[in-house]
Amino acid sequence: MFSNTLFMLSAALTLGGAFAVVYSQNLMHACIYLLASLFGVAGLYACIGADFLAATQLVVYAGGVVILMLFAIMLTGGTGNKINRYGLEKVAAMGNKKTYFTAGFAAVVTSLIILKIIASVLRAQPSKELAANQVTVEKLGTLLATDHILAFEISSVMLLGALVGAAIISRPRKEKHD
Amino acid sequence: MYLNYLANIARYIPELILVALMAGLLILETTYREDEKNKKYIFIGGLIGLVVALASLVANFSGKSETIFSQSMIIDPFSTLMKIIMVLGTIGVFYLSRISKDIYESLKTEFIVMAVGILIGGMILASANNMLMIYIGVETLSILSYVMASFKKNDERSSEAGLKYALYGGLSAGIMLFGMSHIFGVLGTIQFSGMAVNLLKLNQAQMLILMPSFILFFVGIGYKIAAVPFHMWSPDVYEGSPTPVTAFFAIVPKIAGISALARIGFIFFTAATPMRASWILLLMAVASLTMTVGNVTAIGQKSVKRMLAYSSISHAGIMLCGLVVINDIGVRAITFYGITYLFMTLVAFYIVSIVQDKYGNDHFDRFTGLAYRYPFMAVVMTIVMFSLTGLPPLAGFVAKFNIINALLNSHFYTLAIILALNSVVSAYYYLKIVRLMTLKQQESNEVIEGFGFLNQFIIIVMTAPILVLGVFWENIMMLANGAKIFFQ
Amino acid sequence: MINLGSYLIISFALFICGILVMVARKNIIAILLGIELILNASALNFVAYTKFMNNNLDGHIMSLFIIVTAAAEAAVGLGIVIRFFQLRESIHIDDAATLQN
Amino acid sequence: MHGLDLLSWILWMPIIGVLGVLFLPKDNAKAIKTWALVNTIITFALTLVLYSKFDPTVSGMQHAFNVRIPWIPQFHIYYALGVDGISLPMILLTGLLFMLCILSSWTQIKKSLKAYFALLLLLESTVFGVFMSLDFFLFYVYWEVMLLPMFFLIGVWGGENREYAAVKFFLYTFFGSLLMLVGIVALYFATNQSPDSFNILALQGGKFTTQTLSLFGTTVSFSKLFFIFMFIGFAIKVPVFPFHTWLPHAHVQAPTAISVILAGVLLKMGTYGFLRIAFPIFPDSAKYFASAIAWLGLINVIYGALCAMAQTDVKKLIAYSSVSHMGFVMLGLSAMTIQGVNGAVLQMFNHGTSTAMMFFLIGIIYERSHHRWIVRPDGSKGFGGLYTQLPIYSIVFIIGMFASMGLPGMSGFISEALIFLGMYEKFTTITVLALFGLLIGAAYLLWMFKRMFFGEVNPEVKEYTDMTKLEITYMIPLCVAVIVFGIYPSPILNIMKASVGQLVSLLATF
Amino acid sequence: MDYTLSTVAPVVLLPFFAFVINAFIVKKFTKLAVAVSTGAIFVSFLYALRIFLDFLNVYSVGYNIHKTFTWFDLSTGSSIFKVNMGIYIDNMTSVMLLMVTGAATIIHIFSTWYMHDDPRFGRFFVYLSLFTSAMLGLVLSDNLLSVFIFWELMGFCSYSLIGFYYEKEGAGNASLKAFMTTRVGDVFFLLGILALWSVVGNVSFVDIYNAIGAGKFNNLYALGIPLATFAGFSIFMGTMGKSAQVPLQVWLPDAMWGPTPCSALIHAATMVAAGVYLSLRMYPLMELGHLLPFIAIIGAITAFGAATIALVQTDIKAVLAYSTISQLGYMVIGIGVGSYNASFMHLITHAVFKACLFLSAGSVIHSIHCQEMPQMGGLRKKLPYTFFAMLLCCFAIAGVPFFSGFVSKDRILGDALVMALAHPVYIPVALLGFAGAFLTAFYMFRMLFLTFFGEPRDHHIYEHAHHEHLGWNSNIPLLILSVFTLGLFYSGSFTGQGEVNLFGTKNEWFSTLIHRPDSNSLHHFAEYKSEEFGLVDTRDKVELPRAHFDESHGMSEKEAHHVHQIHKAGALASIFIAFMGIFLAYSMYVKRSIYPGWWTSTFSGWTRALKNKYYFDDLYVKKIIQGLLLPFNNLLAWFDMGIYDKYAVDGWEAVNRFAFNVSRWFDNNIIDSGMVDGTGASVNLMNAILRWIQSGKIQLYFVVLIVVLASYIWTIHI
Repeated sequence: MFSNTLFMLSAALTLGGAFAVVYSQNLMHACIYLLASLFGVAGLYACIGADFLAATQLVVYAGGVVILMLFAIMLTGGTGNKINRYGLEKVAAMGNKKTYFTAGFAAVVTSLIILKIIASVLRAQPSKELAANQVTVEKLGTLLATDHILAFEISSVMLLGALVGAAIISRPRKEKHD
Repeated sequence: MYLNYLANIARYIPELILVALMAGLLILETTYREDEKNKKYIFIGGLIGLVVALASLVANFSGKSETIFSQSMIIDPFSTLMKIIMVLGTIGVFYLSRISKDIYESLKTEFIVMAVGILIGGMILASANNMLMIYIGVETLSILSYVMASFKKNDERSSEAGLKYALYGGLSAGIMLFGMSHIFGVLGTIQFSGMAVNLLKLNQAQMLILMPSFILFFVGIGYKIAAVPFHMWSPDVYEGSPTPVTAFFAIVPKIAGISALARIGFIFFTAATPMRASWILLLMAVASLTMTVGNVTAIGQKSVKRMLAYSSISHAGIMLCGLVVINDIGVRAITFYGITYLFMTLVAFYIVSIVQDKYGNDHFDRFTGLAYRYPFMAVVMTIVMFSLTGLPPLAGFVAKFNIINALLNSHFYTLAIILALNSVVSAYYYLKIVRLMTLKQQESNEVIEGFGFLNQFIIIVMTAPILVLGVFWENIMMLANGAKIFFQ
Repeated sequence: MINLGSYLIISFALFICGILVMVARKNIIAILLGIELILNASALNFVAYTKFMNNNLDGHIMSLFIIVTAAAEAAVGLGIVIRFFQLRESIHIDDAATLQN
Repeated sequence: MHGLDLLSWILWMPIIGVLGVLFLPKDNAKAIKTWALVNTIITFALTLVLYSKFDPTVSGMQHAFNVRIPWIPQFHIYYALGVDGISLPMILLTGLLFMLCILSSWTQIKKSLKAYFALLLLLESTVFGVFMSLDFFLFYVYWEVMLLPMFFLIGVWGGENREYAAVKFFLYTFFGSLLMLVGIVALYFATNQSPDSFNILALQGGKFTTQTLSLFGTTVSFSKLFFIFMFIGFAIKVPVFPFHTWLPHAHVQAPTAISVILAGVLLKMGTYGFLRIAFPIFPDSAKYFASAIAWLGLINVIYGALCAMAQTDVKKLIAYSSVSHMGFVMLGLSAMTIQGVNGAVLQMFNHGTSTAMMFFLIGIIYERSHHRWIVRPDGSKGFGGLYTQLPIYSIVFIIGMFASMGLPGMSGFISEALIFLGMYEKFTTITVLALFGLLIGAAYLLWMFKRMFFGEVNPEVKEYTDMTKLEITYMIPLCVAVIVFGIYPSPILNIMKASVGQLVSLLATF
Repeated sequence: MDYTLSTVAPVVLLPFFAFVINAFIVKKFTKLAVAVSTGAIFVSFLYALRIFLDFLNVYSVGYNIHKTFTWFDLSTGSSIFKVNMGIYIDNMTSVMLLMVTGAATIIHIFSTWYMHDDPRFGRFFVYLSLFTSAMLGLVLSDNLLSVFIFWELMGFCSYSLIGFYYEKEGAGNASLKAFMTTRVGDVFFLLGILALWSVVGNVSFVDIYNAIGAGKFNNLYALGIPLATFAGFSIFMGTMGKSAQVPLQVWLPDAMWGPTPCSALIHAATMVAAGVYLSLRMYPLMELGHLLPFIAIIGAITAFGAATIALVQTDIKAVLAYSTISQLGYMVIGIGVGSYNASFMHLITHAVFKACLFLSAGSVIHSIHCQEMPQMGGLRKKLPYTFFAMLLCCFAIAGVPFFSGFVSKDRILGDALVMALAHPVYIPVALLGFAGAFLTAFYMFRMLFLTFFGEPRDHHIYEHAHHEHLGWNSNIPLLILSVFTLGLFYSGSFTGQGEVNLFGTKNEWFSTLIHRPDSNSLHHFAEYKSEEFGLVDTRDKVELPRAHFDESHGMSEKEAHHVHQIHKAGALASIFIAFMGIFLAYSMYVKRSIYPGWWTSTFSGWTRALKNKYYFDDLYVKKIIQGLLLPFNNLLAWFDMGIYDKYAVDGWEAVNRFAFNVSRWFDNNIIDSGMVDGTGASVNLMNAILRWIQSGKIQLYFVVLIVVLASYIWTIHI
């Protein structure tokens, strides 16, 4: 019952957040809605026994990504002028009817793809007993340190690179032409 | 008992060297003052590291094929050879970045670090044996590439390139993951070996899920090798990025993507399942589109770099032709193609970069009359262009010949003809450069500083394989022949 | 209620929302939000399949790495956006269209 | 004999020349020229040695000269050279014309001499390669490599519109040869990659008559499909209508020596390809398409002649006349009788000499006039009264012109007569129509001659000097050739007849 | 006499060697070159004379020499193909040889005088030698292929000699016209050779006769036409070209641009006659192909038409040129009516008197440097020898009894009359023949009177004319030739009717020896043997039956009588006609009792047509060549480069560019404007352009990616 309730709540949060991200006209709000949606996903994880993942989701997204985005939004929207020196609006409008129409088209096409897959999946779904949820932390830990140790290592390379790269790119210092 | 996941770690030395190199270079860089010029030890260190990695790869080549890290990776001659190509390409780009003015002096060290990072990603991709490794490899390649693309920090175009790359890459990665997730759902594992086994047990309905999922999966790699229609980012990015970066993008990610795709094809589609036919159909469509669109669009370009970007798209298409035939001949052909492609691309980009540094842009007109100022360079560029066209006795021809060979061996006549016709189209724009260099009279007698003795020498040395491989390709062919794909 | 179908549909919805955001938005940061949605859709799939299909924890590992890379990608992507903003003083996607044929 | 054999000597001698030219100092024009000349003379002498050692009674390849050294054993690719009665005339022609071309370039080329002579010698080697190769792969390599020097020779040293012409030449040929490449590789697999897969001789004899393949879902005869591929590849070189339009451009823009080579030797590579490759390997399809080839040949003859008549640029006129004359070769080939095929091979040789003469002569006058208008675009005469002003030139021109026209007693006649004799019974209608090609052929040449040579001397023409000693020197061998082989063709016919006979009897069995 | 390489070959080879030697020495040693040429042809004449005498001595119908050698051999294995060349000498050949070498010798000698002041004196002889050797080669040929070869060589020489004065534009035009017009015939001739070769396997005369005799041509067709007709017609087209028969006659008048001696040799005596010679040789084929009526009609039209044109010509050489065409027409009539030996005889007689006429005209021209008859007159006193020679020739051509022209032409007309009475189709032939004979007499004497009689019309010219002195190379040749205009040399009698024998000439030797190889007599060719050419004569020297004159020509007595009667009537008619013509000319131009201007003004339309040569030149040059061929060529060339090359060939590049542009346009307009902007219907143009410039490219890429992906997934099924 609890899990059902959690699922319902999480699903609602996820979908609601996602839809809000789509239609919100304020970037800051959209970002917050995204956070909500991600929280919902974390709840969905929790419902099916992915406890560690749920936690990571909360930590990484809430603590990391969304905050980063908020920073970025603030960095880019900051100064009073709405118009830059090229006469362009600095912070773009979120979209208009036309773009939504195009997006809708794209979404319809995408759903054609995905529905095809999902329909087949559901048709071919084997009915089998679901195992009880277990604590996954230890297993995941073991897997990460054994079978997937390489991925673990390489992701560190990737993160290092991303770190350095992000630093290089966004360092506000103007480079001299040389 | 848990330690068997570390068994055979000795085969993993090249990548380890590179990881260590990356970290080491980062540390080394911190020892420099921020405004210090000519941080040559980083360059030298990077070079030494790459050469050592190359040496260990070569040592690896003849070893037996095996999986390491609980089947996460396969070390087989094919992947090793592809890695060798990537490392060679990186070495080449290192020197190019050193002499290029397109990268800020202060960022040259970072370039080297990033390049090593991307190289690691590419090497992972080349020998990935599960979906996770594929994903990590692609992401490592991509994320660091985004950085690299926007390396020219004061140039709007460069950052626009990075932006486009990042956005497009994000979507592609998402689509790929979505596909992967369904593949995982159906096959129940992310290990290729297990997947290949499970694949044969599937019923019709499950197959029905799998094929679209594979196509979605294909997007992720297809975008890395800039296969049409997932190529649209690439001309923009190639044009906007600094030239050494473009050269790097034209080599490492493409080779890595091709090798991953070759492995996927081998592992999943060797067996005569219904999926094999649709996979081949997919690849055929993509390959012919890639060749054609790449060539046709290249004709209209004004910027040589952008032209080379499109041309590299079409070459990716030709390599894809080698993947259509899922057999050893095809693999051999693309391996050989990779080797020649490496040298041709490097030389072309070296010359374009040097010319561009002189004039600030790389329009075709900048090459006018080059033959009268720098005959050697013009000859070299001509050789490269003709080799890219596929004219004997240059390596490009032998490479193309092998691809056609592979195609016809499996009776893909249509694709072979499309390839042949595309070569003609490509001849047109390759000839354009040759024409400008040799047939037009020179406009000026300006000295291009980049064509110093050392640079000319290095360029000529890099051209030598194009000539040699065109005539004495027996040994390299044997090498490529030995580079078989291994899977368990 | 907690079954594969509902999870797949949720992930499907997330994916579609991601696409909608990516195509409809004119703000570059908003587009990055779309990417997060799409990645989450995939991650959710992995977890769901682990639970309902095969109980293979590799799916969780995949999800984990998706979260990690999403973070890295967001970091780099935002860095580029900020750099772009510094140069161009705009985060309108239409301003990032100077590179074309 | 260990080391290099005679054929390899001939093949590689120009390459030695290339290296020599590259090492000679750039400023020493005379040394470069002399070296190139000496080199080509040696090469020509070697071809004469080959001729003297040739055994005309052997119908196939001359075993005494065969070379077969593994090149890429993995693919069964060999460095295989050989010579038979069909290739020997072409080899002789090549050796001769290149020697004369060096002489003709002596004063005419002033820009980048070093590169010019290096490329010319490289071209010579590749042409030899095409005529000698017995390995399909090697053949293809030479066939394509030939494009490189040609591209530059036209493109750098050509006329005002040279780039367009060079690119066009390149792309046209490249298109055809890629189709050929597909054919070559297909043959490789059709023979199951046996050790003889690239062996031109082993592929011959109609081994692919029954094989089929599916293309776009329909079943196609292997032999027919790849015959068409090869046909297009070679036809572009010939050039057969409708693949001919590169030729006027290339000829008009190319410098004299290159026009000579182009018309004299390179066009023959196409028909040589038919004789050596397309016909013997796919004899059944060759038979099947014989009448189509004949019709194309007829179109070539008539169309080329009619187009030639309309030209006001004399070089273009001769270029179109080449189209017309090569049409006769195609007609002879399509006949597939000993008269016809012998006539075709002889015509290849004779056209090589006569058209070379014409191009040399045009080059000579161009050096003086710097234009080639018969009638200028404004309607005035470009020349006029050359006969009065340049008597020696005119006489040589008459010889060349009538040889080209096929006047009896000149070389062109015998070959054309043989071609007609060979094809009359098979294609009566085509023969009747093709005969009018002779008529038009005479018309455009004589009309051109009349407009250029007769009448009062143009004021401009008054300043022209007659042929120099050098020019006379390199015209003499050709004059002798067109007359001697017109009266006594046996030296050429004897060496080719056995090989041609073999080919014809092969074709006759299908 | 032994026929070996050393006794026959010099006939051809001497002039040829003279040509070769002269070609190299002519520039430095002009005099020597002239001497070499003339000497060579003279020696050649002696050889020919020897051959002729041998034949006359043997005096047998069946006597022939046929020697062959292999020119080249393409046989390999089972397939045999060989081209043989050789000589074939029979009575006809020997006569021809004598005529050609004789005429050539005389003309060479004359030329040494006539061309002496020409700057290209030596070169003229070079061409002349080449021409002579070609003509002799043609005569000696044993097969059609070598006939063709020499035929074309003569064409070349003719071309060169017509264009001898190459400074003149007209000479260039004329030579081009001459070569091209004859080339039309030549092409057909070659076609005929091909057709015959396909049946016979080679084209030697003897084998062709044998094949005809053996009926090999039965039931063979080429392009739906009986093969014999096809081949015969083709070969006759060759004759029409070379012998200037309608409608290919246009070149011969223009050929007068050449020096007069060359007109005498080439365009009167030998080359143009070679056409007739060819048709005579191929007579059995013509007969088999049922071509004789056609040939006769062509000949008649030519004979009459050319004669009418000659009426209005004022140029002395033009009159002679048209008279040549007309006379050639008579020879062709002769072939057409089966008058084989008369036709051949006319060939010979015509050669002699026409050569003489041309040389006389040359003498006149050389003397007064003018060719226009209206400016002459009264030259009789200044040029007595020339006048004498020309008078004899005019008698001959007009058909005055006792002269050679009468003998030969009369027989042709007689045979035409015979045929006309038998087959109505020949009636116009006979009528036109007689009418032509009348005109011939008229215009020849018109020419003679205008030139030599009356008062000098242009005194300036007259004053400057040189007085003629007897010279070995100026007028002796004319006189020699004029002697041979007497009929007795040919018929063995004065009248040509075989009644009087003189000087030991064989009774009617011409008619006895020259026999029509008609279908009845073909069988004996099967016995003809050919030998290998060599230095020794390996021939089986059989005693041949000596021929005897058969007055009935193999016909029954009744038939012969009938024919004889008709011949007699014809002869009387033609004598009458000839004198009528001469009388008319006399009264018009000497007595001036009839005013020629009346005729021209009364028949002004006709006169205009005649002056314009029946508009043939206009038709060919203006209508066909300039009106049809050249525009068509230009169109074709324009199509080739302007359309085909530009669009179809270079078009692929355009297609590529187009594809490139379409894809770009598609990106920019359809997807962007169309789908993004197009939804807002009220977007104004300015806005559209702005948006077009600032298009959200990357999102466009997304859409494309998704759409393509979907299409892949929905099309690629498993």
